[in-house]
Amino acid sequence: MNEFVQEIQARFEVLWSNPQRPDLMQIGVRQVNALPLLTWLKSNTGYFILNHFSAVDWIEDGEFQLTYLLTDYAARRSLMVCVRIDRAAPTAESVHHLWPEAVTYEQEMFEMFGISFPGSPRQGVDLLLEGWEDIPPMRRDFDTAAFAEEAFGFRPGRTHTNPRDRVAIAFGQKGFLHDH
Amino acid sequence: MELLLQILWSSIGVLIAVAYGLLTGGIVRKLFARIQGRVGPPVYQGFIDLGKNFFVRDNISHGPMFYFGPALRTAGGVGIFLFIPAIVGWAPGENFSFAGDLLLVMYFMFFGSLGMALGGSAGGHPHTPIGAGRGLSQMTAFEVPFILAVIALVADTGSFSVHDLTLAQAGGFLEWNLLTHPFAAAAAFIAMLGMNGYAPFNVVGAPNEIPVGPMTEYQGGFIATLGTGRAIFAIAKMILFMDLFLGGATSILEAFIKVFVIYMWSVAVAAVFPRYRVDQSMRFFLGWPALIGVVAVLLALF
Amino acid sequence: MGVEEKGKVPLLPSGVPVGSKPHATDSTLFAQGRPKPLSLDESVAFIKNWFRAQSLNVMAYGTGCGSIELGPLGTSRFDMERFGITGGPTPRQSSVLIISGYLSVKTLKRVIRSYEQMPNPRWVVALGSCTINGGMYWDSYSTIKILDQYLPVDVYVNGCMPRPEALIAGFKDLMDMIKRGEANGYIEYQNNLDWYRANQRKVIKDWNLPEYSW
Amino acid sequence: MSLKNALAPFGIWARALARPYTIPVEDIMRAPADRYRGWHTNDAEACIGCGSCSDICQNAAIDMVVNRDATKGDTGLRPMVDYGRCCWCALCVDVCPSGSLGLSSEYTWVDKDPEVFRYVPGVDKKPWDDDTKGWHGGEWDLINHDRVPMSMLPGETRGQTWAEVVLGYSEEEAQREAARCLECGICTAACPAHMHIPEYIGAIRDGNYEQAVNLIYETNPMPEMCGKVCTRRCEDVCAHAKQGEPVAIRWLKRFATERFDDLREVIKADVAPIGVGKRVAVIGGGPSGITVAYYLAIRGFEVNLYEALPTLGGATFFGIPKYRFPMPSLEKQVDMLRGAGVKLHVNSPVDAALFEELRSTHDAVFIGAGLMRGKAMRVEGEDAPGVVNALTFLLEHHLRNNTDSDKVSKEPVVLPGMKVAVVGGGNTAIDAARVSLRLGASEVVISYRRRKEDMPADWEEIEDAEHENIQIDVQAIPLRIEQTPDGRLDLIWGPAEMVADKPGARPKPVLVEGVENHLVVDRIIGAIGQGPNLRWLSPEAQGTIADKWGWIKVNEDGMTGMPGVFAGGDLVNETADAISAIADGLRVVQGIPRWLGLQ
Repeated sequence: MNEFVQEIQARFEVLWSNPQRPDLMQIGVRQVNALPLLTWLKSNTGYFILNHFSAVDWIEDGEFQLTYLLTDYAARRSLMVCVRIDRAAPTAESVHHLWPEAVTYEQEMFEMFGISFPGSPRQGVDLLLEGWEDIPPMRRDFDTAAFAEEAFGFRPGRTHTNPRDRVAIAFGQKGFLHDH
Repeated sequence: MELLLQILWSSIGVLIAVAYGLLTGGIVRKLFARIQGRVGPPVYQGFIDLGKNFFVRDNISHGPMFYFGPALRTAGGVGIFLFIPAIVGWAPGENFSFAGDLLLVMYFMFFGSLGMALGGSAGGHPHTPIGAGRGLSQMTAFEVPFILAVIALVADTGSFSVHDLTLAQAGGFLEWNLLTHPFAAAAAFIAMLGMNGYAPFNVVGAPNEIPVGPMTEYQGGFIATLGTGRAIFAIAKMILFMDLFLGGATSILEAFIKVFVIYMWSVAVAAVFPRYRVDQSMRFFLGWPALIGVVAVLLALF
Repeated sequence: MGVEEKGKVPLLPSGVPVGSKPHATDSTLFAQGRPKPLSLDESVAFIKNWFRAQSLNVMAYGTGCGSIELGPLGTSRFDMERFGITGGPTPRQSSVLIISGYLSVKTLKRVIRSYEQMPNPRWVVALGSCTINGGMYWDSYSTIKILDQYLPVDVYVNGCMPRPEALIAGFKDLMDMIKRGEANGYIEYQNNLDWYRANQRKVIKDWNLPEYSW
Repeated sequence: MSLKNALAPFGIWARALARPYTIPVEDIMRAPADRYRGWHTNDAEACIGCGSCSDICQNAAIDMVVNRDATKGDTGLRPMVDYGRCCWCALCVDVCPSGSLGLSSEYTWVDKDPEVFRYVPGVDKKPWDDDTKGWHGGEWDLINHDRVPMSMLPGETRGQTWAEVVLGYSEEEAQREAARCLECGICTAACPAHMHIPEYIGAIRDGNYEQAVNLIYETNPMPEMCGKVCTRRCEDVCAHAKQGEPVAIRWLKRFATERFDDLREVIKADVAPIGVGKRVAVIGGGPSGITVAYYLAIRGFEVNLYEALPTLGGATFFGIPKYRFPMPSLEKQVDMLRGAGVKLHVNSPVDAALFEELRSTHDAVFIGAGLMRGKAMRVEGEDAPGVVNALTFLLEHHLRNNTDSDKVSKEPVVLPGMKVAVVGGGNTAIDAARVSLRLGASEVVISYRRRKEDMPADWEEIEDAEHENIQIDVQAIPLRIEQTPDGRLDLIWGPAEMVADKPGARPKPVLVEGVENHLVVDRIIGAIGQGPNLRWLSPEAQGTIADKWGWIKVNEDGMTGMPGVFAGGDLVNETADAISAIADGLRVVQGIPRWLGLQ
């Protein structure tokens, strides 16, 4: 796999590469190089199957990572192309012209992460969340449990007592180093 | 007075036919279940289903045309029953058989399906035209061998009256058209498989692909009416076949037995064969069965 | 949260509140030493309910993982047809709607539409924990937690998922309730339609169902 | 299509006559597999309400609801399962430390009311409560029952050294042990001082040692002492103790405090200086006195502490051998007092006159004088030379070795090569025996009236003693002591048999008449208990604050019958351990400001 990364490096800038398994290589490229690289992979190499296409929310870095999983079935090897995009204005180039099946992935990512792919045919059409009004739910700053409680509510009538609190109250646990 | 009496007898006949149809349907469900290794519903389940459908509170209508489906279907069944002799030579069972009744009955057979297509389409459900289209296509196909068989019989006997056709077989079972006109019988009995709508020709109401085809929008009382119609339609068809090929019946018991046996032919096939697509079934009916029908006609003519 | 209490007590067509048993289980009847004969209305209702209970058509709509437990019911081993239970191919011809587990908001929309297309009397059987209080999906953003806020549930079958045997027990209970005239969720739904509608509209943001779809 | 192919399918009609596969209606509720996971069962008596089930539940299906009064070892809570959430994964069963929770094999529950699918297993009676099938755990557990072993000096070498026997946890070991904690807090009920145990263990687990010692100091000014020699009732009730080894709470506390050489920089007190201008005298520098002095001093009180011995620590100084609690550890805690501004008066025994003076010059006086009188064995010949009391022996030994005090005898009580017998079964007896061994005794025998399992000493102490080749004679009742002609002592004892006179009570040793055994030794050390000694007070004062045996009675604030005089420690409570004394001190720390009207 390393030779293949060298081959890519000769044409495009590879930021980092990380062999995950003997048959799975992960590389990172700049966003400007992503579409040319994918086009080149699709047309000139065996990696012309788009197996999976998804996003990761790196909220700490302020970035989304788009991961294209391409597979060379003849060689039984896969290549993961990772592209970091800005989280504040997440826009990436659509690859639906290369792989028609990418449309569903792009539609889903728009809905779940808010990443837009200008030109993608079903962009903005609801796939799973009809009439969603909150921030996209797969973003990590979306609090699922709080949303569920607020939007749907739970069946009332449940009470929970923390065992520690109960013991502390029953036996009068105090602290003497601080005034409470 | 005699007419009024005949109407009374025939009405009772219709009721008996409905009941017998429902019972036969229950037996068939039981048999299918047993073949599948199940216990199956009780044989009277058909009556319960009918009652339950009558006791559904809401009946949603889609305009006047919507009523035509169940009405025509039932009318078709009742019509067939009324215009052929159920029991030959016994006045209460003779019904209203007349000289050209075979033609009328053939028309009534189309009647029900046509009504379903019209009424069901009024419901506006997209599955309805699909189902209706399939039903009518298949029907045109199986009508070919059936009509050829009927033509053969008519050509041989020289009468369009079912009553006459039945009487012509009166001399014991060796005189039955089943044996004397084997090609016509074969064509007709194969056509019957399509007529009854059991497998392998049940794609019309295919519940898995297109929920119940033409009947998608029908519910409650409509379904109950349809069920009544289907019950009498099935029995009436069997009576027609009995009259045409098995020499009719001279007593109620004989009629019951013969109808049941003829019905079982369709069930026997249905229980063991998978389903044809509608194009396959059309190709099937227009193939060997039609050819057998042609042979039957040729044999009758020459 | 914030769902207001149901307003009025739903009534049966005869004016009897839902939940009160219309026939001879009332203790006052036995105080006279022998059961009171049923009135004509009650007799008719009893006959109707008996027919309804003995012939249930289950709507073929698997909403969640629990529909995998519905399959075995039709097989030789469990054979639900012997109880008069068959599949209902279309909502128009179905009388029982099974909510088989979690229900996403998107599915809820379709379920409401299907439920309202079913002719009365119609019944809802809820399978699994998810329908009671969210179950495994209690913190999911896309599934409802309390089914009876959106649809009137007649019978809950608990489990995750309930086995087919439990489902049969649920059907038996439903049939008994129908025969006793207690399975009146559909009447409750009609009488409290505004309440149900408000709850449904609260979670279905792009409400585009017809206001009257039966 | 051949004719055979067309006709062969009809053979299936033979099935119409065969028996159906369908389960008959009456058998439809089949028994499931033996380990099918159905509704919960719980042995409500064995359950301790620790809430582990509630914590692990991924669906938030389990609530802990109040079911009974909280006791030591039971929070009084019981799990309530919401079957609107449960998915029968049985994590709750696999994690249950008491092993009380289980899943029955019942699986059918149908109801029209959604509110009923919620109950407290074992409390709300259900038909499946006694179902032995289902999943009841036991084949594997998600909790780790084994504590991280503590490294120690090997038994055969430590008899020759005064070095600390227990070596302490490494950081990795401590975090691993701390991670075992279930954080249920049951231990805090059993701890007399109700320390913040789960909190500081959590801080240790997270590597936040500074926070850990601060949490410890909330209720304990002598944590290093407690970390080494506490009687640790917390560990007896630890949820882990039900089926495995309790969390090593004591060793973890020791680990946290040993991380810091000087705690004065680390402990951050934040209390209102309510006591500025008020003076408090503390008599006795033991655990209770140190507690009162420290916590009042950080509240701005002017505290004068009077200690008769040359160094503070009380019983923890003279009673506990230094191989268990070394002097530097004690010094560290005393430094904290100095840092808090306590005025220490060592070598200052209080007599009746000074007591009266303290009462008049201070706003409050605290007596934490401890039990300074060893009980007599009450056997004939007890006053023979060579028979000593353990308390005297240990005090003399510690003063000689750890201070420059001149109140010591010319030579040690136990000399190298002597054979020593210790009478008694408590921690003091073990201490006396092990100290004797380290002083060079050739042979040490502990003689105890009851069985080994009845010994009040810690089982760890007993084991350690045995590892050091100390012989333990059990069921031996001393009859008399005689002097042999060659100047040695003959301890004559009779064997005892254990008689259970009433059910539930521990059996009593009853002497087997007619048998006399001889144990010829050089020294006999009696260690059968301690008693109060208030003779330094005036008789009137004694009569006011104490009963006729010298035990002091106090109210809920820790105040004695004499206004302004508070008391605590071993004089007040009968448990006679350091942590109880600290708890007494804490009571007085609240009681004095309340009595002075400072709150």
